Amino acid sequence: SSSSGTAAPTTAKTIKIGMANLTLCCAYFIGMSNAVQDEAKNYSNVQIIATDGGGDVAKLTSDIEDLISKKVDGIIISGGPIEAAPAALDDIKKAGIPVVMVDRKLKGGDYTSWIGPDNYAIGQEVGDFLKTKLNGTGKLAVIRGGPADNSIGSDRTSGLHSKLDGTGITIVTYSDWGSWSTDGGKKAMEDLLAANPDLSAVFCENDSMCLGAQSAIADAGKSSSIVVAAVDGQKEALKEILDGTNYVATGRNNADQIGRAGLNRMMGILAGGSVPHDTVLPSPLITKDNAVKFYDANSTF
Amino acid sequence: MSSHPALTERALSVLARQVGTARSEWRRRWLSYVPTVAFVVLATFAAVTSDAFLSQGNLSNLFKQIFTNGLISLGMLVVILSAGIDLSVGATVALAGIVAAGLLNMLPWPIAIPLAVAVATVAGGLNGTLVAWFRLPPFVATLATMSAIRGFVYVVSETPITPNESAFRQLVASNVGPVPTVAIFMVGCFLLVSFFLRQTTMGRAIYAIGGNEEAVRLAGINVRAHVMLAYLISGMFAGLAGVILASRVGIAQPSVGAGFELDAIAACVIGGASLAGGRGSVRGTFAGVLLLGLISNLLNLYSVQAYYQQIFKGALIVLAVLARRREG
Amino acid sequence: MSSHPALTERALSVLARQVGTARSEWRRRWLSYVPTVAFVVLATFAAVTSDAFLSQGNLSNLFKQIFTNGLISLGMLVVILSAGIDLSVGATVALAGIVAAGLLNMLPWPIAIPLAVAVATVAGGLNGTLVAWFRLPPFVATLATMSAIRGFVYVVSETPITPNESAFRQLVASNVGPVPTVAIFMVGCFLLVSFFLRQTTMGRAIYAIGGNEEAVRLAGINVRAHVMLAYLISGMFAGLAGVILASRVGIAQPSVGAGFELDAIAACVIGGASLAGGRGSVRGTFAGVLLLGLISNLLNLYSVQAYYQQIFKGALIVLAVLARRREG
Amino acid sequence: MSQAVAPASVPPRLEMRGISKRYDATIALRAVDLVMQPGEVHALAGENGAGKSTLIKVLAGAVGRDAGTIKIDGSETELPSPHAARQAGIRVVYQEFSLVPHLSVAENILLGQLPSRAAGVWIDWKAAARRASAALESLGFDVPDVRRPVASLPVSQRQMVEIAKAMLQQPRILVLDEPSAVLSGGDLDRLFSAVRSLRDAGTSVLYVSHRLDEVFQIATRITVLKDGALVGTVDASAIDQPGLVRMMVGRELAEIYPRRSATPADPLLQVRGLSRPGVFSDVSFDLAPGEVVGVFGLVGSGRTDVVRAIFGADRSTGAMVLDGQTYRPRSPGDALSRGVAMLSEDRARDGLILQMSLRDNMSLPSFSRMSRYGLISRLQQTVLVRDEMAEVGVRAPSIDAPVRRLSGGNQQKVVVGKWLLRGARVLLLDEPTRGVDVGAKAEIYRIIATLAERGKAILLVSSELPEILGMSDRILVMRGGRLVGEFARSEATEERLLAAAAGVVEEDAA
Ligand SMILES: Nc1ncnc2c1ncn2[C@@H]1O[C@H](COP(=O)(O)OP(=O)(O)OP(=O)(O)O)[C@@H](O)[C@H]1O
Ligand SMILES: Nc1ncnc2c1ncn2[C@@H]1O[C@H](COP(=O)(O)OP(=O)(O)OP(=O)(O)O)[C@@H](O)[C@H]1O
Ligand SMILES: [Mg+2]
Ligand SMILES: [Mg+2]
Repeated sequence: SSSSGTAAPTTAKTIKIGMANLTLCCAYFIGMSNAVQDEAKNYSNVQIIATDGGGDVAKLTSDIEDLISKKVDGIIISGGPIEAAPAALDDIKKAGIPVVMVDRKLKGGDYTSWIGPDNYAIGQEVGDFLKTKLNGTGKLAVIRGGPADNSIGSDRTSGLHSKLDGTGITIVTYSDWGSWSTDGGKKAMEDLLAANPDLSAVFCENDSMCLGAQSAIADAGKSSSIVVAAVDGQKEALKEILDGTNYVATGRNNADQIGRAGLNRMMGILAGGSVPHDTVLPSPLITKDNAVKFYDANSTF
Repeated sequence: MSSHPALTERALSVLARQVGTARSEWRRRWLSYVPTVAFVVLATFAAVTSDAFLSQGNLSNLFKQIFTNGLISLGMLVVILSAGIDLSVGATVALAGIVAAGLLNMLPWPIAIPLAVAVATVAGGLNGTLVAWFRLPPFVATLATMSAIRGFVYVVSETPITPNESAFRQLVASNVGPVPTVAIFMVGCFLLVSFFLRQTTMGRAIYAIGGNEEAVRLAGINVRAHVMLAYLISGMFAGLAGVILASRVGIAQPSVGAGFELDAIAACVIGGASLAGGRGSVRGTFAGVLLLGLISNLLNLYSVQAYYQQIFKGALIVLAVLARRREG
Repeated sequence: MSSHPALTERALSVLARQVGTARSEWRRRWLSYVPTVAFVVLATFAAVTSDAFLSQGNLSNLFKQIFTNGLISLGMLVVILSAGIDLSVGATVALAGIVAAGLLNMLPWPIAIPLAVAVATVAGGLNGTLVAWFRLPPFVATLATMSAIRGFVYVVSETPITPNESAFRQLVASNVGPVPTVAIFMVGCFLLVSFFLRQTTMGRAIYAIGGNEEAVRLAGINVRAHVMLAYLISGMFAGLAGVILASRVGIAQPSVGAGFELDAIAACVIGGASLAGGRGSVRGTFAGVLLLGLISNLLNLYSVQAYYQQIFKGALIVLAVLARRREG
Repeated sequence: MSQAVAPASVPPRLEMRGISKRYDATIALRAVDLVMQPGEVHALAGENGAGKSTLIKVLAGAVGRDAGTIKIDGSETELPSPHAARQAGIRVVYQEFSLVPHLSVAENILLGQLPSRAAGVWIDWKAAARRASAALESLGFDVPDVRRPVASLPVSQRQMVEIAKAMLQQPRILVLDEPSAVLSGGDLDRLFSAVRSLRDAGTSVLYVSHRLDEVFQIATRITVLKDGALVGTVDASAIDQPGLVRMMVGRELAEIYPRRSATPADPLLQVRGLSRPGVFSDVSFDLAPGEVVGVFGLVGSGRTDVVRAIFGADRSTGAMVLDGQTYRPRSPGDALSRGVAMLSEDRARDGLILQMSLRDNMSLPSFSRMSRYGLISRLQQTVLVRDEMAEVGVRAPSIDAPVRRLSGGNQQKVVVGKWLLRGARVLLLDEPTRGVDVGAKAEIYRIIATLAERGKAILLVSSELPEILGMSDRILVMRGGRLVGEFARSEATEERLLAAAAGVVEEDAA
C-alpha cells in the first residue's frame, strides 16, 4: 500500500497510534485530537486510538497503560491542563515506545519529542500590540482562565505583563476566574465593568472568555471605547477580528496545526528518522490586517 | 390526691428552674441571631464601603448572573420535593443551547426557542421514565443521563454554535426601565412555580409524594405520573436556562453547564429544602439563589483573590445556613 | 342501595378459577432477567472478542484504575449509611496529595504519608463538626468544605509538587505476583470496613443512625460521636486515596479530584445504598466500583469514540442497576 | 387486684412535681404531678391530646421540661437526655415506633447494648440472637426469626419488638404508651402477665391505654389528665369505668356503641377465592350495603393483607365482583374510582405525611371535591376540612399545623377524617380507632353506624374484641391466612371469637 505521507514506514502492517487526551472538554483539545485523526488519513495504514481522560490525570495514566497493553506503536499525548504525568511517561519508556507530546510539555519524565506553542511569547506579542493600540496609556483588565490550566494561562499573562508593566497602562486583574468559557468571561466582564467604568482594553487568557467579555461590553454600550484581545485563534474570534469589531487581536495558538505536526512527527520517528527534541511552533499575532489568511469558516476550532 | 411538699420549697425550685430556662432560652435566642446579624452586617458593610455594590450596574449584574442558577434551581426544587434529584440539568442546559443555536440558524426564534426547550423537556422525560417507571434511584438515573446527554450534545456538535439571529438575543439583553428583562422573567417563573406548588392538586401531590410516597399511592393518586411531571418540569427549566444563557453570551457551547447541578441543589438546600423530599419552598430557594449570587458578587467587588474566594465562599455558605436555620 | 342481583355462586367460582395476575407475574419475572442476561452477555462478549480484556495487563490495569474510586467510595459508604453525604472527598484527595508531596521532600515516607492522611482526616472532622454539632444539612456542609478545602489546597500550592522520593512510589507501583499491590491494599480496606460495619458496635450504630436517628438517640447512644466518626473515616479514606494517587501518577496536583465525589456516590448507590441512609453494603459498593471501572475499561478496549463512550456509559449504568435490582 | 404497695417509709419510686411543658402556642402540660410507688402499676388516662405522651417524654428525657422537679427513689434528678433516663433505669415503649427499620429484630431489641467481646467493640451475634429470642420468648411473643429486618414485620409484631426492647433488663420504671393498641387476645394476656411479673419484682409500671377495661385489669392507681392539667389520682378500686370516663371527659357517656338494625340486602362486594401465595389463601365472603362486617383474628392472621388486596394495594389472585361487575383493582386509584376506600392500620407508614398540614393530609384523596381544572379552591378546601375535623373531633392548633405536632390519637382521627371526607361505597377500615380516646371512639362508631344506615358497606378489622362485638352485624374470624369462622352478631361472644381465632374449636359456625 502506498502512502501519501512524507515519511511513512515501509511495512504494510497497520500502525496503531494512541492519542491520549487528558480531556476532550473544549473546542481546542477536540480540534487537536481531530487534527491528528484527520492527518492520519493521509497514511493508508495508520489507525488512531483516541482516549479521553475526562480531565483526570489518573485516568490519563491508566488510559496510557491501556494503550500500552493494546500494543500501540507510539503514543501522542495531548496533556491539556496538567503539568506533569511522570508515571505515565515512565510506563511508556519502560514499554519502549516513542511518545510525542503536543501542545503541553509535561514535566517529570522523558519524552521523545514535543511540539507546541510558546505561550509566554504569545502574551508578549499581544502586549506589544495593545501598548501601541492604547498609545501607552489607559486601564486594561485581565481575565484569567482558572486553576485547571494555570500554567499556560500564567505564561500568557506574564508575557503580557512583561511588555506593559512600567508603561502608562494600569492593569486590573479580575479576582475570580473566567473558567475558560464564554459565559464565565461574560460574567467576569460584567463585574469588571461595574467596578471599573473607565476601562479601555481587556485581555483574556483565551478567546472563549473574550467572546463573552465582548458581549458584556456590547450590552453595556461600550463597544466603541473598550478593545479586547486574547489568545488562541478560535474561529468565532477570527470572525470578529475580520469584521473589524472591537475584538482587535488574538495570538494564534493553532490546535489544528499542532495536531497535524504531532502526527507527522510521530510518523517520522516510527520511520526511524531523527527528529528535534522540542519544537516551538510559531504563533503569529492575528489582527484585522491578516485575519483573512487564517479564517476558515469550516474549521473545528 | 397526692401530698405536696412544703409550698416554699416548691415555689423556690420552680422559680430556680424558670430562671434557669429563661437564661438558657435567652442564650439560645441570642446565639441564634449571631449569624443573621453577621450576615446583615456584611451586606451593610458592602453597601457602605463599596460604592459599586449598590450601583445600578452591579445590582443589575447580580440579577443577570443569577438567573441561570435561578431557573435551574426552580426545576431542581420540584424534583427535590418529590424526593428525587436531577444531576443531568447541566448537560441539559448545554443540550438546549446547542439545539436552540442550531435551530435559530434555520427557523424564526418564536419557533426555534420553544422547540429547543421541548427537547430539554424530553430529556427530563427520560429521567422521569427511569425514575418513575423503572424505579431507578434518582441519583443513579440522572447521573447516567448526565453522562449520556453530555455525550449526545458533543455528537450533535463538538464545536460552539453561533446563532445568526439577533431578535431573541436583544430580548434577552434588554432592560425594562433599569431592570434586566431576564430578571423579570425569572421572578415571573418563581411566582408561577410557587403558585403551582401551593394551589394546584399536582403541586400538592408532588410535595406529598416526597413526604410519604406510600400514603399518596394509597390515597389513589397516580404517583408515577406526578414524579414524571417533576422531572419534566426540571428538564424544561434547565432548557429555558440553556437557551437564554446561549443567547445571552451569543454562542452555544457544548461544554457549558458542568457543575451547575451542584449549585442548583445547593440553592434549594440552603433555602431549606430537604434532600429526603417533601420539604422546601420557592421562597427559600429564591433566597438561596440570591445568597449564592451575593456571596460571589461581594467577593469579586472586594477583589478577594480567587483561591481565598473559595475559602470564603465555603465559610459564608455555612454562616448563611446557620443564620437561616436559627431564624426559622 | 344497589338493586342488582348477586351473581350466582357458580359464576363466581368460575371467575375465581381465572388466575388473574399470574400471567403478568410471569411476564414480570421474565423481564427481570433481561438486564442481568444482557450484562453477563456483554462481559462474556468482551472476554471472547477482545484478547486484551482478559490479558493480565488489562486486568491489572482495571484494578489500578479503580482503587482511587474504591477507597473513596468506601469512606463515602460509611457516611451515606449514617444518612449523610460527603461532597468534599475530591478536594480532600487533592489536599492529602499536596501535603504528602510537600512532606515527602522533607521527611521519610513512613512519617510523611501518615501525616498527610491525618490532615485529610482532620478535614473530615471539619465536616463531622458541621454536621454533628452545628446540625447543618450534610449536602450543604460538605459543599461548603469542598469549596473551602479546594481553595486552601491552592493557597498551599498553586502548582503541582513532585516528590523527590521513590520508595513509596515503588511500593505503590509494585506487584505481588501478578496482582498490583494497590489492589491488595484496596481489597484489604474493603474487608476491614466490612468487618467494622458488621462486627463492631460503632459500625452498627452508624447503620442504625441512618435508619432512625431518633430511635438511636432514645436508646442512649451518642449520635454525634458516631456521625463524627463516619466523616472522619470518609476523610481518612479520601486521604489514603490522595496520597496513593499522587504517588501513582508521580506528582501531586492541586486540581486533582474534581468530580470524584459523584463517582464515589454512584458506586455506593449502584451497589444498593440508599441516600436516605441505613441501607447499603460493602459488597454492593465493591460491585459498584468494579462495574464503573469495567464499563470504562470495556469502552476503551473497544476504542469507542469519546462522546459515544459517555452515552454508552450512561446506558450501561442504567442497565447494570436494573440488573442488580431485579436480582436482589 | 391484690398487690402490696411499698410501706410509706420508703420514698416513692417516682415523684414528678409541677411538670410544665409548652410547645410554641400549645400548653401540653400545666404543673402536673405524678407519684408512683415501687412495684405499682399506675395507669395514665385522659383524652387525646391531654398530655400523656408529653409527660412520658419528659420522664424519658426525650423532651425538656419548662418547669417542675423529678425525684427517683427520693433523690432529685435532672434527666437532661434519654441517655440519662436510661442510666436511671427508665425504659419506655413509645406510642410512635422507635425502631430502626432495616435492622434485624435482634439488633433493635438490643440497640445500644449489643453483647460484645474484646473491650466492647466486637459483637457476639450468636449471643445477641439468643438474648433477643429469650427476651421475646419470656414475654410469650412469637416472632419466629430474630434476624428478620423489622421493616418486614406487621405492626403488631413491631409492637412486640418494642416491648421486648424495653423489658430486656429489669427496669426500675417501665413506661408503656399505648402498647396494646394493636395487640389482641392472647398477646395482650401475655403482655399483662409479663407486666405483672415485673411489678412483682419491684418495677414501677406506668401504663397508658384508651381501652378502659384493660386499665382496670392491670392498674392499681389511675392518674387522669385533661387539657394538660391534672384532674386527679385515684385508686382503681375506688372508681368504676363510667366514673373514670366522667373524670376524663367531664361528662357521662351513655352507650358508646350505637344501636342499629341492618336490613338484609343483596351483596355489594363478593369476594371469592382471594389468595396471595404465602400470605393468605382462599378467602371468600360477601359484603352487603348497610352492613358492618367485623374481621377478627390474632396478630399476623392476615387480615391486613386481605384488606390491602381488596383495595388493590397488593397483587392477589381470585375473583371479586362489585356491584355486579368484575372488580380487579390494579392500584388503589382503581379501587377508589370504583368506590372502594381503605383506612390502613399503620398511620405513620401508610396514612400520613407527617410534615404536611392537616389540610393537605385530609384533602389528599379528595382533591376532586375541592378543585377545578386542577386548581384548588382554598375556601372550599377549608370548609370541607374544617367540617370533617369537627365531625371526628380533631383537636389541633390550626388547620395548617403539621400533623407531626398532633398527639397520637388526634393523628389517627385525621386519618379517619381523611377517608370519611373522601367517601366511598365500600369502606375497608383496618384498626380505625387505634389510640383514639373513649369519647372520640363513640363519635367514630356513631359515624360508622350512620354510614351503614346510608347504605355503605363496611368491613371493620379490629383487634379490640368489644369493638368488634359492639359494632358488627356479622363477624369473620381469620387464622393463619384463612377465614376460619363466621358468626352472626347474636351468636358471637368473646370466648367463641377467641377460640376460633386461636384454633381451639373447629369451624362450627356457618
Ligand atoms: N412536637 C410537638 N409540637 C407541638 N405540639 C405538640 C408536639 N407534641 C405534642 N404536641 C401537643 O401537645 C399536646 C399534648 O400531646 P400528647 O401527645 O402529650 O397527648 P396524649 O395525651 O399523648 O394524646 P393521645 O392520647 O392522642 O396520644 C397536644 O395538644 C399536642 O398537639
Ligand atoms: N408467624 C409469623 N411470623 C412472621 N411474620 C408473620 C407471621 N404471621 C404473619 N406474618 C406476617 O404478617 C403479615 C400478615 O399479617 P397481617 O398484618 O396481614 O395480619 P393481621 O391479622 O392484620 O395482623 P396484625 O394485627 O398483626 O396486623 C404477613 O405479611 C406476614 O409477613
Ligand atoms: Mg399520646
Ligand atoms: Mg392488621
